[in-house]
Amino acid sequence: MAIKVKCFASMREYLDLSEREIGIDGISTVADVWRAVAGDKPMPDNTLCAVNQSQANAAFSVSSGDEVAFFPPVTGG
Amino acid sequence: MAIKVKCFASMREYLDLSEREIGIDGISTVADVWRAVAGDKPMPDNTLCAVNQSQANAAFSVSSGDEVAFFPPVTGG
Amino acid sequence: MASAHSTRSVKVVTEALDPWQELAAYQSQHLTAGKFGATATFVGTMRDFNEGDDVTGMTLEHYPGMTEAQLQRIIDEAQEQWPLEEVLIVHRVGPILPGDPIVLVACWSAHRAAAFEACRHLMEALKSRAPFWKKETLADQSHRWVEKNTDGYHA
Amino acid sequence: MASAHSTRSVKVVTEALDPWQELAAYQSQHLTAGKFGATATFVGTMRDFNEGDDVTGMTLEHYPGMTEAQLQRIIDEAQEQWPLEEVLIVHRVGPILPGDPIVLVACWSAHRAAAFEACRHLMEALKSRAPFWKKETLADQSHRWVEKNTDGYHA
Repeated sequence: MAIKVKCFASMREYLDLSEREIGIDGISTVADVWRAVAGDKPMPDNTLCAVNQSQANAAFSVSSGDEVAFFPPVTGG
Repeated sequence: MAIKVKCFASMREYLDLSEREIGIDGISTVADVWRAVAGDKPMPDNTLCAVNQSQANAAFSVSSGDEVAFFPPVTGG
Repeated sequence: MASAHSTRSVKVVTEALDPWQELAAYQSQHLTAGKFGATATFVGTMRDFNEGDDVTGMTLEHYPGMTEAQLQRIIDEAQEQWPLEEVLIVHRVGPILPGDPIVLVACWSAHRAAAFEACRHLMEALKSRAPFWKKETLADQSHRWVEKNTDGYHA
Repeated sequence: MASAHSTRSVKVVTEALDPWQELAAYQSQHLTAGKFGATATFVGTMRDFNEGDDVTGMTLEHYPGMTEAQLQRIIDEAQEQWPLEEVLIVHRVGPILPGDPIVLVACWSAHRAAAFEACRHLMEALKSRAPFWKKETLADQSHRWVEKNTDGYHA
């Protein structure tokens, strides 16, 4: 099993990453997921995170099978 | 010349008067117009008055050619 | 639609009022695409209940001439208070039935705060200052004048 | 209209959004004549200017699945806070042009205070919490992400 990672809008361009699966080894929080896909790139201050399509913070626990998303502040409407 | 008097809604029923012209003799205010058309009937507390289609009070001066209206609180919308 | 009286922004009508059709028509005639970002609208529709009683019909009376002038005054005041591209008020008069739209208020603005606030303000101003009166027909065929509009800011 | 995802009250659409047609259709399908007295609606439309610059086009992105779930959550919260008969939210995604409607929010209630307040609240909640993002195309063909929505209560 794995974790599905999605990035949207300017975050997709920042990480050059739309969607990717990563292994669960060494991953226990949203922050760990960030490091796995972003490497050395710092997380912008205003970054929003979601786990399984609900908002979450960087310390939120993740498990195998979860969908984790990173995106900038929303600007719809 | 004369004054045109109009009544609307429950006021029309109260005075049994839709529209009528009255002479200007002895008439100088909205209150005088009321007495001319209502006789002894008291003016209900919440009565609204208009002179030439703008809101006015009982002490407002009227002249020959004016249109004076009496009506209850508005309930549109 | 038969119109008892019309200006650009104020219509008092004696026949069925279709608010969505009015909005589509007004917008295509009077608004420039790209210049407005926000449209706030309100439609008041006749209910089949009021003050705890079943209502089967209603007659709306107005003061021809003063009603339209008063609505225009209310619009002019709102135009001074908020940056609005356009305002539309359409009000039905005469006999109506439950489910019939009674009033439409619409505000177009560049930004949403102005559109929302002006639309609500216009509706409250109309309900407290525009000469319209409602007479209800109840289930037992008796009639009663609606006596007073409630304050929609503190309902 | 092609619909990327639909529930009764939430639609995210990829083709042109006609708000007045949506309202007419939703009302005839889901509302009972006589049971509602107040309909408050808001339509957000693409302007050809923003932050002092001319804007010639825009692409709206969303998070399929989460966007719809989040909109439904926002509606559920409003339904708990106000007595609403029905709520409808339709939001456009994909490439759009100035003058194109982007979003429609509508609330039907017995009385106007609930309809007005819920409609405005829903619009603010949508703009601050629903995952949509706008990328603007400027007159010189450059692109920029819109960075932040303003607070519509204090604009």
